[in-house]
Amino acid sequence: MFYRHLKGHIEALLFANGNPVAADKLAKILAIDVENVAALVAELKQDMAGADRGLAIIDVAGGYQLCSKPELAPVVGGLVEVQEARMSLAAMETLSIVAFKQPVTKQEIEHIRGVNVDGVVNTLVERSLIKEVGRKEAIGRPILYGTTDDFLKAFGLNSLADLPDLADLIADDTNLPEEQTE
Amino acid sequence: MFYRHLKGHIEALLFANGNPVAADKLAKILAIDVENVAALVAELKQDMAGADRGLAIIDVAGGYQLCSKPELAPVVGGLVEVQEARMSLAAMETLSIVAFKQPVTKQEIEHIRGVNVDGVVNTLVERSLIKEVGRKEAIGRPILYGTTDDFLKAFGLNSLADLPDLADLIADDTNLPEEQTE
Amino acid sequence: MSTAEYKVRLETFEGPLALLMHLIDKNQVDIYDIPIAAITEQYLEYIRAMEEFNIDVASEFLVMAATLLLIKSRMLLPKPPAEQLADEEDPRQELVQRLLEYRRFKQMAATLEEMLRAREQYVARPAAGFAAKIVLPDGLRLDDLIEAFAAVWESAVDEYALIAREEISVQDKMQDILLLLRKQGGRLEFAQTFIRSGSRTEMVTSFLALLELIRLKRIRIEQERSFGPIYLSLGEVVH
Repeated sequence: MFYRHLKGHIEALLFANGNPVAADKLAKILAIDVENVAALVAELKQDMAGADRGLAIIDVAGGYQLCSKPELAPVVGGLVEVQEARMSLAAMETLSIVAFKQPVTKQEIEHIRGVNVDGVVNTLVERSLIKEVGRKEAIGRPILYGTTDDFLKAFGLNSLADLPDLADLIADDTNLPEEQTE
Repeated sequence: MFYRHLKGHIEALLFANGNPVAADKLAKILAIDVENVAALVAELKQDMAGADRGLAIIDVAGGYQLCSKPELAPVVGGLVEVQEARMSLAAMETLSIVAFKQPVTKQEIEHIRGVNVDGVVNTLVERSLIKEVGRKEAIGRPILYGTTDDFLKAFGLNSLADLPDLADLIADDTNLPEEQTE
Repeated sequence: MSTAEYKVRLETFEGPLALLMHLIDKNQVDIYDIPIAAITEQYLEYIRAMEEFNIDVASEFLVMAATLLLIKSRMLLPKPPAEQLADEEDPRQELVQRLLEYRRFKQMAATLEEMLRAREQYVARPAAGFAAKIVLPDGLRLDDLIEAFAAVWESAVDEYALIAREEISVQDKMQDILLLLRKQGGRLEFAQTFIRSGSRTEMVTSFLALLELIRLKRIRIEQERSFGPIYLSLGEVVH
């Protein structure tokens, strides 16, 4: 291939640009025909097919983009700094209130917990354990919170139906002393 | 090479991250030893040496970074704004003093440069090329400055040990007067 | 030298050391053997020129001028021959050290500049900026959730009572006790007044209310024997 070194040029160009580069733009920069660009890209793709390569070129809207190989997504995901969230007692309590009393407003949670829950609620939303599910028809139309799919996953539940019945729980509570005496 | 496919993983990781990736981070993600990472990177560098490749790996700040080849800078420059963060001579001189004399106070820099360096030092701090590294045990406990990881990255250094040797220059200078009088 | 020439140079020198280095280079003199008289003279000429052009002469330039003059005067002092042999310091030594260090860092700056240029040839991608991902702790158990709820629910009942308690004033408690006494036919065992007392706060309030009622002679306290039950009765009834 007489344009051999231009493969390197294309690789460098796609790399440095990040976004897709139009084929005719590549042709112009390299002062070659668009057909040659296509041929060179085809060769590059082939070169990248081996397991010892981690990149791939994808065709995007009349241009090309350099990407990491899709099958390496899990590896690339390793770059994400993983921080294990500690579930504080406050978070756990608030989450339990949302779980068992949903849909529920901040004010209602605050009434039960007796403290301001702005911070905790935001944290739970950020961790996508709870989310806004609507507005309460009340003064100020406060946000109603409910649990998310991530919440179900985190607790190994299939659906909210797997949560024990709140009524039972409270009933249990009140029955507890009697059960203990038996 | 039994880790052959991991070369592709490293390429993908360096590509995806953009910034340099620390060797031990790569090792951790790939669940291999740091020595193996170094060996794989060395192989990758060799693979990239050919004219049909446009990328290169450089050692920066204790890690590796994927870049376009320096000889392709003119080609790449046809596409992207090659970052030209021009630094003033004053900034460069001040930076070199901090680099070689760190930890160093503003007063010490001023003594060497013979001018006030407040503005320049602030600029360098803003660009995160230098940072406060402590306080000098002296009157007024003046701030001590040192270089940052961004300094290493900006100058393509793996560590401060890669700086040209100032000791040679100093030795030359101090020996000179004696040599001349003899 | 023409004044125009000065102007060009005056704008060039960042500080006194830069100016001195320029003079040394221009005169092609040995930095280790600076002809201090000549250099000082030229240095002062620049300062004068600066003033002529109404350029603010930075204090650093003036400090250096003073230093040069001091060195010059010390150089002129006759030295006793005996001391000349001893390792007496050359008055120029400190200045020479400063100039050498200054020159060294000038060179170093040039080297760094080259390194930066070389580095800029390598074009990197913008940092992807993978945000830190917060993962949930492993082993979240449903039991934990239920426990948390049970705990918060129990304490919530307390919480509710606490709020109510805080609203109970001594005045209210006094009314309560009187009402209770009337309902009970004007006589009540002391302990019964604390029937609703779930907390220390309420007990204290009740006690204060009792003391107040006694002080106002609305109720009386009776105890038949030591350690026997204490009875409260409506003051007016007993009266």
